[in-house]
Amino acid sequence: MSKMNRRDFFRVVGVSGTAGLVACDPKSPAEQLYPYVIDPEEITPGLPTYYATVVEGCSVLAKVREGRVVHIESNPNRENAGVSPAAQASVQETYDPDRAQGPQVGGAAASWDEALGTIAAAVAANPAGTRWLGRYRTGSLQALISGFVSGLGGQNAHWEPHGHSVLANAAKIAWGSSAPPAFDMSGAEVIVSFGADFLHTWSDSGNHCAGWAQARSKDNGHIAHFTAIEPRVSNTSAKADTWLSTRPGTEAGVARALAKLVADEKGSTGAAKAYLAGVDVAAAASAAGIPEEKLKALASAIASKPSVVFPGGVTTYGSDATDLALAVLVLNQVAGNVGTSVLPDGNPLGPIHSYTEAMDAVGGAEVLFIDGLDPVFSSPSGAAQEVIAAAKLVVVFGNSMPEGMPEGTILLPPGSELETWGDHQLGHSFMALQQPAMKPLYNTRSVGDALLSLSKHSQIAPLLANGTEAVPTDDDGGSSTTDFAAADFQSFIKGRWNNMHVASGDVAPFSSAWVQALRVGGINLATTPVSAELKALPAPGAATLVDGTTLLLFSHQNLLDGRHANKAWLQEIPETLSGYTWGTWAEISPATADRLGVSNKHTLTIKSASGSIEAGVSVSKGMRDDAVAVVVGNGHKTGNRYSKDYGANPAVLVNGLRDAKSGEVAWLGTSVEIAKGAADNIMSKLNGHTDQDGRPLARASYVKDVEEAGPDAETGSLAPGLGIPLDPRIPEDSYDMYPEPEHPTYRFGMSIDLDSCTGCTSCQVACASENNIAIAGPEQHRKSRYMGWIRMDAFWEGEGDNPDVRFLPVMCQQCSHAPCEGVCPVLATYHNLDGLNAMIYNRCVGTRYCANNCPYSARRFNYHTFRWPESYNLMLNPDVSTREMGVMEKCTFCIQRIRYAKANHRANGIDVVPNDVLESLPACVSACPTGAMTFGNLKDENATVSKIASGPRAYQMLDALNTKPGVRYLTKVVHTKPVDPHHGGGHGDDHSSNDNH
Amino acid sequence: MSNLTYGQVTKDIIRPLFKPSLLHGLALVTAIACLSVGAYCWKLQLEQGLGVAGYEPPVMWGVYITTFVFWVGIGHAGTLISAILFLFRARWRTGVYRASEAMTIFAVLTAGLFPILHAGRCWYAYWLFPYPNQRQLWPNFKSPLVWDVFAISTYLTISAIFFYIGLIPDMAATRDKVKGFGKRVYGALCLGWRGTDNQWRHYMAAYGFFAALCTPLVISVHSVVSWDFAMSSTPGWHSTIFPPYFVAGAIFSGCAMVLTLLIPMRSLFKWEDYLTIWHFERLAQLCLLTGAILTYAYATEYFIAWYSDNPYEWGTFIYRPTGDYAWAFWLMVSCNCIFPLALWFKKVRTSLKWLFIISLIINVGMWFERFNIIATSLAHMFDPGAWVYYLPNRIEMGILVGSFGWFFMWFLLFVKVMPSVAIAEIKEGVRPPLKADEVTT
Amino acid sequence: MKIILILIGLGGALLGCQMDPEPYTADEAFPKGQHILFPPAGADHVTAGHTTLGDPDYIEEQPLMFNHAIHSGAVEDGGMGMECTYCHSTARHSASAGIPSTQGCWNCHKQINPALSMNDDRNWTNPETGEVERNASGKGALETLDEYCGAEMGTPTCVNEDPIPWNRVHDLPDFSHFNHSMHVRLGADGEPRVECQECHGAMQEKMVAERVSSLLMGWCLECHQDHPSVDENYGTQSELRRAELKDCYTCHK
Amino acid sequence: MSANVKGVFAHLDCLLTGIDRLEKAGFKDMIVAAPLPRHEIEEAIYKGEPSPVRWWTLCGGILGGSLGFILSSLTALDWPMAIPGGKPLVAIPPYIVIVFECTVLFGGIATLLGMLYYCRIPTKSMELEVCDPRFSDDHFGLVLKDVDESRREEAATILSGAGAIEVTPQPEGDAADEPTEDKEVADVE
Repeated sequence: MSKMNRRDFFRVVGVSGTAGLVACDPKSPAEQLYPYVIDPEEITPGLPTYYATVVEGCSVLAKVREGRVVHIESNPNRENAGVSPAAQASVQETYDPDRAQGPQVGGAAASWDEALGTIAAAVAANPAGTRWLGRYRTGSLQALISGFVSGLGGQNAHWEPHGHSVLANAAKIAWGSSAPPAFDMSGAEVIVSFGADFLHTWSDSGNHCAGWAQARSKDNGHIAHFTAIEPRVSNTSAKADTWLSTRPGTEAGVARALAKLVADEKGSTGAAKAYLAGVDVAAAASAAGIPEEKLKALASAIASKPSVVFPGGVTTYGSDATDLALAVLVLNQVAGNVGTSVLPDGNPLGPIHSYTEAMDAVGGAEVLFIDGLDPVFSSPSGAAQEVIAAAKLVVVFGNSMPEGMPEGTILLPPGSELETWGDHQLGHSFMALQQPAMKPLYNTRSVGDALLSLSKHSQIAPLLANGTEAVPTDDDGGSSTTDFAAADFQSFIKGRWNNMHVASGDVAPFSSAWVQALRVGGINLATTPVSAELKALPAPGAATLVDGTTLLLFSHQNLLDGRHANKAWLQEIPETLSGYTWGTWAEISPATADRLGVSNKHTLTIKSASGSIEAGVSVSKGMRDDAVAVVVGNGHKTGNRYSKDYGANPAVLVNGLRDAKSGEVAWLGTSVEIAKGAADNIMSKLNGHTDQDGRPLARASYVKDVEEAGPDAETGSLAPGLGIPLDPRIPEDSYDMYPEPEHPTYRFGMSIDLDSCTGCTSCQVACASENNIAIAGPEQHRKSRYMGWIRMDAFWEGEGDNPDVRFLPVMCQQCSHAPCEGVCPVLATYHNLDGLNAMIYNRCVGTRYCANNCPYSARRFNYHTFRWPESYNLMLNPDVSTREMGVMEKCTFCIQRIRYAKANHRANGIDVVPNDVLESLPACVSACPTGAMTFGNLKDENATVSKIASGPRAYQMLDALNTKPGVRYLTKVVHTKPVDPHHGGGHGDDHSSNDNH
Repeated sequence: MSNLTYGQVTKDIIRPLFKPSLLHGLALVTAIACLSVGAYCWKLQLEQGLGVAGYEPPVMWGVYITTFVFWVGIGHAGTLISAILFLFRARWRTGVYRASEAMTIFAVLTAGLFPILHAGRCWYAYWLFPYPNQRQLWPNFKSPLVWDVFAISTYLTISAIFFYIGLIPDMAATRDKVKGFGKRVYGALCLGWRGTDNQWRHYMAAYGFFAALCTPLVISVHSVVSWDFAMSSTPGWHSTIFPPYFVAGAIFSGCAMVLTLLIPMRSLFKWEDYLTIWHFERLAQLCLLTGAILTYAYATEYFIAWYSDNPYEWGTFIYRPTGDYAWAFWLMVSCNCIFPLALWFKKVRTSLKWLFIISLIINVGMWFERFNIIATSLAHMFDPGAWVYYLPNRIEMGILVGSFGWFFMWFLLFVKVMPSVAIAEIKEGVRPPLKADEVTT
Repeated sequence: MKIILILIGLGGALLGCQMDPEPYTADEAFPKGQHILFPPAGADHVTAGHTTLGDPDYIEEQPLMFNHAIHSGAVEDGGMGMECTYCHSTARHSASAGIPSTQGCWNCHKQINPALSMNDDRNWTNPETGEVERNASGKGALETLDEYCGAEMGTPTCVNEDPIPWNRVHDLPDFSHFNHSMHVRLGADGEPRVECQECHGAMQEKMVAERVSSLLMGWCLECHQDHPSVDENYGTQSELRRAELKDCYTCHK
Repeated sequence: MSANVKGVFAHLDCLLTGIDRLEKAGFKDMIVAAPLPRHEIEEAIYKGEPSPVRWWTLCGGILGGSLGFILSSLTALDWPMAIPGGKPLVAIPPYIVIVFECTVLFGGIATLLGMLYYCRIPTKSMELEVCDPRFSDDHFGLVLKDVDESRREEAATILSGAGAIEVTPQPEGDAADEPTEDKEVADVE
């Protein structure tokens, strides 16, 4: 007993039910303290340091504690703040426990010299046989790759499975511009999309989100109307005010018809006129199954208002993908959007090739370099296999081996973006600089460094023409150079930036510009607009329509085309619409479900000419009866412990169909047979019931009321649901048995705008990263044990062509009269002076009464002691304790950040933290790409949050319970008059054409 | 009973003690086997966390709390019969009250395990008791769970004392009947009771006061337990009808359990003279009454839910009979409201076979009542985005079985070592020996 | 007959033990801590918050016999009167006080009578015993330093890569948060609000670090309830400040 | 020199007669042992004067109740910033439960102590002179304590006269067996 630890002793007597009185106090081996040998001057133990960099095409700040990146913050120097889930999960790319820790030759570990030697020998044998199959690259790396491959006389191809090759091709045909146009919807009043998932997975979604928030904000004087024309309601079209469900494959026709109608109203000339001549609107409408008058109404709206039309995406790109993109460009042209909301631009982005082009290019390779792609996984029925097998030597730049690589493949791990140098062109006008935020964990080299050292190899160096660019002597020693003699990729980049600097005619010394770029994360590029004259357009090809069930594919909200499947967070966070995690599911319409006799508990067998898969069922109101939609992203056969063997890969279903004009894979146009699967669905929906049964949780306001509302309007659908609805006959003070607790300094609160919330899950990932939230895994999810502190509800309020899906992020509402507090027997949770609903983990006994009593079901319980595998534990936030089994946990409004801010300001003699600091303090708020969330001190009426929270759209969830929550929601704005705004709304009189303006 | 004499009574009641019987032995062994199953499940749960049980958030309470309430309910009949009926001078109580009190003690003992079983970190369960500590932390006396701790521990203490002083004279009688070591043991246990006039006088006074103290306690304990639910905001729980509704239910299930225990005991120990049909019929009538109250309470709940026009409340009450848990709901209704109606017939009331069957049915029904209240409300709370369908898994079921093993183990041991019918009180019911009688005859 | 019964009982018990638990994934992807009911002494189990709490005058054998008295002791007592924050330099502006790097020691010690070679006479001799204070491996303080530094006398920078593995004496549980800067930053009177010695004891009179306070929650609370510096620095606000200081969130994370 | 006189009765009415006659004859300090509580006996001896145990119960209850309230309020005030669910520090309604439970608990325990105290149990050595297995079974015992030499004969005679089936010490010669005047005895009904 005397050797027994006091806690254990108490635990034992605790179990036996009698409080112990003895406390014996053993010595157990103490922790060790390891100081630095030589302390780095920029690191202060206990304080974070931030580095501006770019990860996953998102300009961010990397938060570093004691030399470890622990969190990805939004970059305040960019106007569109916010971080994509993928960018935040790059931390997990860095600490991936299974990533390659050094070069591998044929699966066996090797040194860089050996690996590069082998490659050099093979390349030298036949330089012209060098082929490069890589993902889309921009900036210095792109220059280096092309320099290297062309220098050897080889060929390089860049393919993105769900990329923008089709649009790029269309832009070239239409305008001869070298890059696809950018879309800016901030000024638009009418937004139309032909299947582009532009808020989530399509192109520059970060900017689109910001634009969406603007287009939907009343400050713009109007609230844009969004029409989605596609066969399936995607995460983006879930925000649509009108969903015109098209027969799969007929979208191009509809686009042309719309263009025709608009042209008829506004008139058209030249190529457009020629292109639209002989478009039969009625035929197109009937083929698509859309009432013609709806098209007409939409067309007149487009013609009469500033608008933007998005082309298609994976879901709608069939054998006539380019025709759809072309038609959309023409539509934008005739609507007069080109130059205002659709911006063709001259800044050369990196090259992008279609699948066919890429395969042709790399055919007959001697040495095939594969960069950042998983070609066999992503190509239809793994067709890329043959091309790769043909190569004599395959070299892969990747942190783990892709699928279906031949024997003897060489793996060169580039490490993560947080460890390496690089630069990326974001959109048209920003060149982001990627700087290492931490020392590489393993023996890895970035693609650039690897290429440079390869080019310096004795057998390669002679083959390469040197000095592709002349380098001006810059003022920091002229160390930088862009030719292959560059010491490393960093100086290579520096050289190019030096050139850009000189080219830009900036007189400031380059060093200061460089430092500035490092601080803010990059530089803005001068944009050179190109002429938006339509060239003569080819006649549209025929669409491939499918009788029976059409297969629709869509990229996973977070895993995209599958490249992020190895990041546990992105697998763990429920996909917003389906609520599924860790697997592949197929969406079918309720009617189809009834026909097949399946529900979400079952699986579906999907069979095509080329293969068959099993996927869990997700019954969705946003599906057509003649189609089944399968999510792409899972079903990896290789990869790490989080990506391997989850779900199925639907690419095996897609046959050889290609887009006639671009040669891109026609993801649409496969005919499949579906049947009830043998197994049960092992995934369980983590967003519960998708109909709020008329409960006023996610509320809506009618657009007219919002637009006409004064500051304190309470008309129509605008009901400030703040506090319990008062009854004039009852004295106001008699609603509460007890007075509201007083908050001397702060009453922290948050506002969440349900209209601009796109359900992108950024907040959830940020929360997981900041608060050390356990990765429970599929086993636990099967019992609905999702540990995330923010639950994203998705309620389908609408019917038919008005989906009206309401995304409702629910976290702890920090009530002033919190039901959870009173029932805790040990005061582990209580109301503190700052209005926070405090939760003290290590006081918790685990009676779970608080969770039962929380009307918002916002509390999470640790059913096990969840831990992190080795090297994942490095990403834990040292300011937040990890929870053990039997402890309740919940959102704390990031108390550690609040505490840190308070301490900092007190140290400088400021007793109350100013609003601008508080505004985006919590992780979720600072990560939100649409700025839907605001944080602050509700006691201060000048705080932004107070202003918003008292606005006409503000309401408290379940206000009738009088829990006095600190979180205020802003109603979603709907273009269909809600029947009873105070009870859900959105139902009722079906969408009529005059709602379009 | 008039044909009985004092001596006969003592002999009959002490007879079964220490006589090993096959049936009893088998029962005991089975009980211990069940207990070991539960113990093993609990070990797993302690090691790996509550996750081994089938909880599906937000269903944070499941089988454990269900069973806790079930056993607390069982624990009610005993004290009701021994205390309240004592005050009402209901004579039929004397035969049955000792056994039902024993049942109470062991039921509460079992119930007491479950809050510990159910706590996420039961090794800190002692934090719920107020004791001075260096952290300067105390329990939150505003929490119904702390009320529970006080109510249950008080109830256990008081009814244990009540039970014990009831036993004193009988243990004295046993002392004077047995030989050797047993004599010493019972001598110690009965605290040297002699049954002198002075002792009887204070004894009877104290006994009366205990009955008076226990009466409100019985009512309060299950009211407090019901407040665990009624005090929360959860739809389906947040209702003022809960205390009377729970108390009625408790007595209902308690009486059923008394029947379940006494009917076999009667035949096993040949106590036809002491546990007569007349006793059982009274118990059956009590079941009938409380069952009717319970049915009424169910109906009232629905009326209030409908009348309140509260979408969440009504949503839950619609969900119970129609949703995922319809099977549990209808099982509950048929077991608690329909089958017990058979007790209206004297034939059934006076047939031990039927009484036994119905008592079992009621026990099942009452367990499902609690399950129904807990699971359905939590699985169907305010926010549809968090709705789930929870079903208990093997670990929880194993522990449920274990709890029955635990209860029956104690009870079976008790009936073998203690007089399970109150000797002294039975004698009170017997015509005392009178010279006068003999003279006249 | 009894034996049969016992056998049945054992059978039942075994039957019970055959029940396998719900799937308990101890897998590599989603590891979970197992809770050891009766842990062997010093075993790391899931509730290991901390174990040496509640033990004042807790002392650890240190790898290097660093002498606090010499460095920070008063000059008249033969010390050098150095500020604590000279070496624990981040205490003023960070949560952690910081342990000086090997280089930090070396910056001074490379210059201390370089004439002497690396042997005992550079080590501090305890005047009372007349003995050189030695660590477990019988090395004197500076000998050990030289070892960990690995540099020649007079050379500016350390070359040895491994740090000095100090044993932690003041260690709070992982669920609590202590911010040095909030405590030692200067108050209205220009003095630190809380002197280092109030918690760490008269370290300037000690050889190796020794714990003089229990570091238990109750001990923290004593000051948070009635430490004079609160009144001194917050005046009218002091009541509010005290309340804030008693908020669990002040220390618990 | 004095000693006890003990009578064993098989019949309740005889016992009552015995008590009656002895009292008439001015004997004090008698102990009656019975296997069950009979009101007749208590009446005969104590003339319906109530037991003092009730005072213990009362005091215990009051003590417990006040302790309950003091405990719950003081502990709440001890940490004034923890406000669960917006309730004030000392909220009366919730504390009523605690007060009630403590009242019952302490009341009960006090009653137990009171009873043990007055019954002089637990004990090993109490009134061994009434120690007789029959008294817990089906006989009644009546013991006169410390009757002095002179009157012992008389007591014994009264006892056997009242119908004791066994008297120690035996009276010389058998006393005329007068019929017992029939005491009214409450029957079971």
